[in-house]
Amino acid sequence: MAIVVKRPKLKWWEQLYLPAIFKGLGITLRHFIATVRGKKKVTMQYPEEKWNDHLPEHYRGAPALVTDEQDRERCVACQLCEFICPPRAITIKPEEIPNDDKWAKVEKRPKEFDIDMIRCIYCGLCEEVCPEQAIYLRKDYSITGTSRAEMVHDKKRLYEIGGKRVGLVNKWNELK
Amino acid sequence: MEVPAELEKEIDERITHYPVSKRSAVLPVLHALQHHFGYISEEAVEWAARKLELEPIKVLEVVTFYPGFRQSAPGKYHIRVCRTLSCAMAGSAELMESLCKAAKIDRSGVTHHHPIAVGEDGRFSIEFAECLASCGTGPVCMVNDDFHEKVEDAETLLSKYRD
Amino acid sequence: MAAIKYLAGKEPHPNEHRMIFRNVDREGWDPSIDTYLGEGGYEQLKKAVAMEPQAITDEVKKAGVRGRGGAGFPAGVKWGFIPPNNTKPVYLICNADESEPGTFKDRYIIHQDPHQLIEGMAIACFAVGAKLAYIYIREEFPEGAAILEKAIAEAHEKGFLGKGICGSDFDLEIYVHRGAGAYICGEETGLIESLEGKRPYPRIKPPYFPAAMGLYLCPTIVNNVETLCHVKHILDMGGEEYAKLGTPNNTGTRILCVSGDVQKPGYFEVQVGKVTLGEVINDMCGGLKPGRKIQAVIPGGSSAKVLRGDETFKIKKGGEDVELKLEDIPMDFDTLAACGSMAGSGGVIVIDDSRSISWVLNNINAFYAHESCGQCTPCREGSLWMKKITDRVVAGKAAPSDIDTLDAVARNIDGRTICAFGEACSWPTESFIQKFRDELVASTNPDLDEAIVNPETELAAAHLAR
Amino acid sequence: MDWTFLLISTIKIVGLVFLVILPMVAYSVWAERRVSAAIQDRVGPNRVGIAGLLQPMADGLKFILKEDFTPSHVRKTYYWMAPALTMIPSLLTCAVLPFGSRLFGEKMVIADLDVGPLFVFAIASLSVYGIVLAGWASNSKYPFFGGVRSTSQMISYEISLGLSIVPLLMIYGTLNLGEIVQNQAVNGWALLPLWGESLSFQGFLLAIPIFISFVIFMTSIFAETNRLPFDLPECETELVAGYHTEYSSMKFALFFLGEYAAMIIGSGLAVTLFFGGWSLPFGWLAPESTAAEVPWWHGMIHIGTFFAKVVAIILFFIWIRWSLPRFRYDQLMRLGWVFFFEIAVANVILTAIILMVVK
Amino acid sequence: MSDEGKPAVEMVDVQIDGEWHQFPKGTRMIEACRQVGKEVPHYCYHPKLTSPGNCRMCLVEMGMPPRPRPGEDPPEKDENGHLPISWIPRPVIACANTVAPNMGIRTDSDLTHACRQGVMELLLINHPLDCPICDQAGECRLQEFSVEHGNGGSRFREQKVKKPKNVDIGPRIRLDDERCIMCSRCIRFTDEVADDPVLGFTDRGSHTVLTVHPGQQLANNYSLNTVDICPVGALTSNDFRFQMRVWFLKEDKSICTSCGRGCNITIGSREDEVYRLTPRENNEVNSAWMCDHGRLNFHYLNSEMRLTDPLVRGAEGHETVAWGDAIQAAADALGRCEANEIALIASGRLTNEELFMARRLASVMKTEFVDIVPRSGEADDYLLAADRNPNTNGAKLVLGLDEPGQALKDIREGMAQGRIKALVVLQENLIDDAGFTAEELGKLDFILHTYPLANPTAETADVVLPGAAFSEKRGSMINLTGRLQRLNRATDGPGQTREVWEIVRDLIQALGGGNGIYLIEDVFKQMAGEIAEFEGLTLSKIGDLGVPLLETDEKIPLLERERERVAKGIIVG
Repeated sequence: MAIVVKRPKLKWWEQLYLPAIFKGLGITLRHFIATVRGKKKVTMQYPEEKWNDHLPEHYRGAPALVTDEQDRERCVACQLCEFICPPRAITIKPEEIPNDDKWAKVEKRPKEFDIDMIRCIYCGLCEEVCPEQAIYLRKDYSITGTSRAEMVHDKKRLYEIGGKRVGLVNKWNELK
Repeated sequence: MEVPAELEKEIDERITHYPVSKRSAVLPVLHALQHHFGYISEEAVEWAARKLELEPIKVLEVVTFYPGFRQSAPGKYHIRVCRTLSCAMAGSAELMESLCKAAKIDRSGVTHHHPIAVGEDGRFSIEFAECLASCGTGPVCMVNDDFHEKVEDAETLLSKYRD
Repeated sequence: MAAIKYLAGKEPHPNEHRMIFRNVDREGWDPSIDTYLGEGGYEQLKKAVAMEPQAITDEVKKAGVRGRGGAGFPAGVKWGFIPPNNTKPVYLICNADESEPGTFKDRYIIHQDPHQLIEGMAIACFAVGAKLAYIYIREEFPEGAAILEKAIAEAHEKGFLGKGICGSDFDLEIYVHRGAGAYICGEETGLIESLEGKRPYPRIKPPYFPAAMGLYLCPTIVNNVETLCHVKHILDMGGEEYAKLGTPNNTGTRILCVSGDVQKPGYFEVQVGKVTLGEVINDMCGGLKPGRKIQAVIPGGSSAKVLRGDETFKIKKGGEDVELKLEDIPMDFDTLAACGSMAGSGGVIVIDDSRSISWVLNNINAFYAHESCGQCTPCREGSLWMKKITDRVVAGKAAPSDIDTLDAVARNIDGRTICAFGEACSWPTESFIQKFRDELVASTNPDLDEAIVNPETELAAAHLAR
Repeated sequence: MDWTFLLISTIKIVGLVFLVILPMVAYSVWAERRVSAAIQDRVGPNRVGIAGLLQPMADGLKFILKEDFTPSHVRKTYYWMAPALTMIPSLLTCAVLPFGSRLFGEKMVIADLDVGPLFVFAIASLSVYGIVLAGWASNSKYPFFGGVRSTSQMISYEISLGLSIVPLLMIYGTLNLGEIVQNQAVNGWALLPLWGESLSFQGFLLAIPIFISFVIFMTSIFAETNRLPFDLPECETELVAGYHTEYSSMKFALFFLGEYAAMIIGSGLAVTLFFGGWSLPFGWLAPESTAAEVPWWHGMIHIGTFFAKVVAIILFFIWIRWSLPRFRYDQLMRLGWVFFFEIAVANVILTAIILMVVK
Repeated sequence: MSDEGKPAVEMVDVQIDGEWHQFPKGTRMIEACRQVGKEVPHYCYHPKLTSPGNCRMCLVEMGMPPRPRPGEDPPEKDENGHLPISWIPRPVIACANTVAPNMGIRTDSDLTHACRQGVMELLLINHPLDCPICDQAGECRLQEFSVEHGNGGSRFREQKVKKPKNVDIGPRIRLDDERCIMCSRCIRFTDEVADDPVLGFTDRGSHTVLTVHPGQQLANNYSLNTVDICPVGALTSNDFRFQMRVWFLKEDKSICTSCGRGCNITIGSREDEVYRLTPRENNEVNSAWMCDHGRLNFHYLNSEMRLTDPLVRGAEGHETVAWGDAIQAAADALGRCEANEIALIASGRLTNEELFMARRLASVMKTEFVDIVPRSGEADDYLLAADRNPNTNGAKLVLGLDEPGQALKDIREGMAQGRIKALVVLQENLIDDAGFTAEELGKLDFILHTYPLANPTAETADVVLPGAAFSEKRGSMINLTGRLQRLNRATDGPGQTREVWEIVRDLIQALGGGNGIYLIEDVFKQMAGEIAEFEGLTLSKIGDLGVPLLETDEKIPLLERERERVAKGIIVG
């Protein structure tokens, strides 16, 4: 819905904009002086200083797959993250868990799970949409590589980054 | 599974009660088979299906629906204890307990799919049944086809079947 | 009629009016045809085959006898539903699948007076034009089935069944069909499906009204054992005379089966509406156990809505407002309906104040969860859900909010199922909650309201811990 | 042939352009980045050399080493020509700027023309060709827009720019920038009339039109050099990078240099016209006339003074850039044509009146 | 369907959500509501099957005109001639009840919504809610109606009923009983349509379980239809299982080309890969079903054996060349042949348009040797036809063949005698499908072969061109009943694959000059000009369901039986 914003009626001196300009210049000057005098310091000297210890709880770094505490894949290849991913960075190829597998009960798992980190925009929608809590944005933020192929994280790499995530997963419940 | 000629004759006679549709004879045929074999085995289902010219699944559908049909062998004497309200008020749970104790039957493995508990010696088996329609004389139970009202003492009851 | 002697200790109560049960517990009586013939048996059949079938139906209509199976639908009207231009064969089925908890009258008729039933059936068959009739008897009556088969054979022998009955051109075969322990077979379309050899899934109505599309999609009349027995007596007395028994619109006699917490449970044949609930309990059954009070009464089989012992009922009777106490309720169809319950199948279950209401409700719910056929969604899922909730109530693991859930589930079933089983299983819950909410809530734990009690989570956690 | 003149001129050109202006360009980029960072509470380039002082070298190296890429769809000749056409006029204009009084008897100006300001405007406006050409030759839409915008912007502000300094010329009565500076050195700066002849009623009165001139002049210089808030030819949010969208490596660097050079020259002109050029305030160390001898250390001080003032103005440029938002295009045109043009004309008349009436 | 010639059907007035409409007597309430745009949610109801009314999802509020008591005045009609409606307090199912005069239906009342919400809650309590795993997710009615009618939360605190999962009930089908909502659609399908009653319910109540009889399998040729009609994920196709989520699939309407029936299908594809074929309802062709044979006959589309580039035989075997060069090579070789030295073997798998271009080519090449390869198999009594070519009728009509396969003998004879020196084979593998031998073909001077896959015939060919398969082309075909139906392109062929009409057009162009054909529409236009049967038609006029074109006496057994059931009122149809 469109909202009509009423423009304020300006006084004649305001219409010259000069007071506003000087005010603005004053603000920037104050910041300049403060910074030059070393009063403010926000920037971190990156490779020497790192944020790692200061990363906020819900920092959105590289998305990765997690296993539960028994090293079982949480992901069931539902492909919802693939669907929701705005830059289409995720590609999943599902497969059936063979009947003789220890975890055959769940029936489905990802055969291939690729996240193209060149495409990834770290939006976190995959984490939000995941019904099995299998994909999380970890705190890794310096994802580098020397080729495009290297920047595509495959399932193995994703589990390496992801590690474990403890918590009950109902789908493994044998009684269910 | 061998169906004796006599039994088959009886079954054939039963089937004639349903001149319109042979399929109607499913219950009588199954009753006859259960009466003879003690329970309805998979072969019995198939035999009945062949007899009535039905798909076996149609017979299985019926067998599994009715609690009156058993798919596993019961004891020589199968006891059914009524557990519905009037009998329960008259003490059918206690009766079941004492019967189990007297007949040495362990009911701990009973589930919805396996309601029947068979005693170690195979002489007695027991299950809870829904209303046996003698609510005024509870607790009641049936041993095979015999009906017993106001059952007070489990041992007295069982003694009749101990030979 | 000469005075009938009954077995010692089984004499009828003076308030009784024995008609159907005339020969039950009678001294020197056995179920053989000779005994029966000795008391004027099959006379009415002989009379009937000489009449116009329509005339018999009219008599039954005049008598106003209402179905004794539970719904209380006038039997004559039911017979009249057979399409007038019908060309298909007509079937009659005697519903002897007496499975309503609290009801046990059929057992005595079948065991002790089978020929009364057979005669009634034969008359009814003649009236509706059926040449084939089945007695659908429940599996739990093996002895009854044998007695009936024997009786049928005897009647055959004497020419009361088979070809050209009593010299007329009326042919009739009656067969006994044993069920296999399913309550749902008491529902007429479920019974028909069962008789057709299928799973007894009740049919949808419309289009499968039995009187038009019943057994093998032919017109079929399904009547209760007791109802069919009445036919004989109606013919004997004449419809108008019969209608004088009982109260208007609630004619005849009916058999009340009383069980539960009374001194002398049993069966009593009384004129409909002539006896009050109080008389039945206190008088005929010898009252409650010492020191007990009536907590609740289920007046018409377990599916009838429960009545609270200390309840009063405001109903309209003959255009006047009357207030009735529980003990003052006459045992007829209309008054019980007005009191929010039903006469049902006549099974009166008395519950005294020593009983836990949640336990009673759980027992009933367990019955219905076990007996639900599983065809249609509300009853299939709801009946078991209700049972599981009451399981927890009994175990003290329920929260007060679970009582509301229970009520909501019952209301989700009520009126939304294919057959009347939906009401049968939801009414007890609804009425118990309506009338005994405080008692039910008392056995819950308010602390559990906030906690999500999900056994799956618990079980899963336990599984993981392994 | 006067070989001495040639030699001295060459030394002056090389010295000024290659040893002063170009490094200044490079360091104004560095200053831009550092100052903007400071204003925005950041650090800015601080890695290359102490305090990032070698950053311009690194940038330059990068520009030189990058692949000199020419897109296939451009008009090649003009595409190649455009950066040079932007760069050259900017550097040419510094020929008439007096960047000092005298050093070893030599006037510290490359070409002591008597039409200094006219020369500056004439040459400076040529740089628009570079931009227009770049926009057109790139053969793609954003550069094209940038080019077109640049043209109209130049034309609009050239007029007010020219008119804005007319009052000064009227007051000083000369078009020789050296003399204008000499005048200011002795008689008070245009914007600081606190000594010499300007300490008169007329002098104070004239400060009014001069201040108006200064505002118009500075604003127009912003517009002419495509600096924010008038950087519409290359405004990133609308046109990606405007006329130099398709440029990379050294060709891009030439645009960059040209732009900053233009800014430095503009600052130099502003200093010369309004802040007394190389002179110190209150007539300190001021020579008596343009012809007077100046000791060599006076000359050095004057050169230093000039560049100090230029640096101050450049900092002001930068300060403005990181304080004000960009104008909308119609606002820009309105400001140029409806306000500055009229005000500048009125200012000329006002000056004339003051000069005539208050004697 | 046209109702002409049938006796006028009695129409009844029905009020649906406050508005009066007219429907033919006997219309089911659910269908009446659907016709006026009031979709009534349902699970068990399927127009092609009987209605057991067991899901209770389609409960609506119904009303009839009040029945006056004896002595009471009959109710008065309003100005539009409608009686007032007295609403029945008990909801009724809309699927099995038919409309009656002056009936009222409320699909949007509080009671209706309460019923739907209640049924949804009850259906979900024992449902495993494993949508992330379940293949049905995305086209699951339970999901859809849960969003529309569910209450968003669960009050269920008990343990769910445990049932068998991942049950192998047939070679192509997997069953998950926990997901089953007992709608019995599959049972009814196998009983009523497929005549293979192997499915059934065992146990009862909440524990009811869908199963096949031990030792039996759901293996008939129509078994996968049960997967289509299963409203939830209880039955899933082994073939499609876990291959792709349905929401990624692009759906294109087309027809099945595995036999002459021409069943209408929907092709589900993603990124040029076909994942499944599903039947599309057409009551003149395939009702709502298709056979497993046709349904699964698409995997070759994604095969590694696909030809991707034009190949010309060079010194060291086949070499990849550009399209223009391949066409030119073929044109050069064919141009050297005299009249009747070339034989053209087209295919019954070609569209009419492609056949038409083949006909053009034959006349440009001046050859009388034109035929297709007949292909037959065993017909079943349902949909699968004996003629396994999808467009035999088209070939007969367009190429003017009387008896397909007749000329093949002449061609072989001509080849043996050396009269025929060159062969143009369009989309047929002669060695495997027509009994030609490699030696026979090797004797020829030149063979031009188009085919989607590498095959033995291609080994012998001089120019091998990748021709598009059925999902990769547009065009029309005529099925056995003479119905003209349309194929639509769902995927792009791999590599440089082209449609055969394009290839032939280029070839004709290289042989004899321009022909003014740029689009498939142009081909159809010219065909409509030359062949009388197509007159007045265009590709778009064919529509999604096709148009009857030829008179044949072919009957479709499954449809015949279905019409019988419709006439009896057993099913809606």
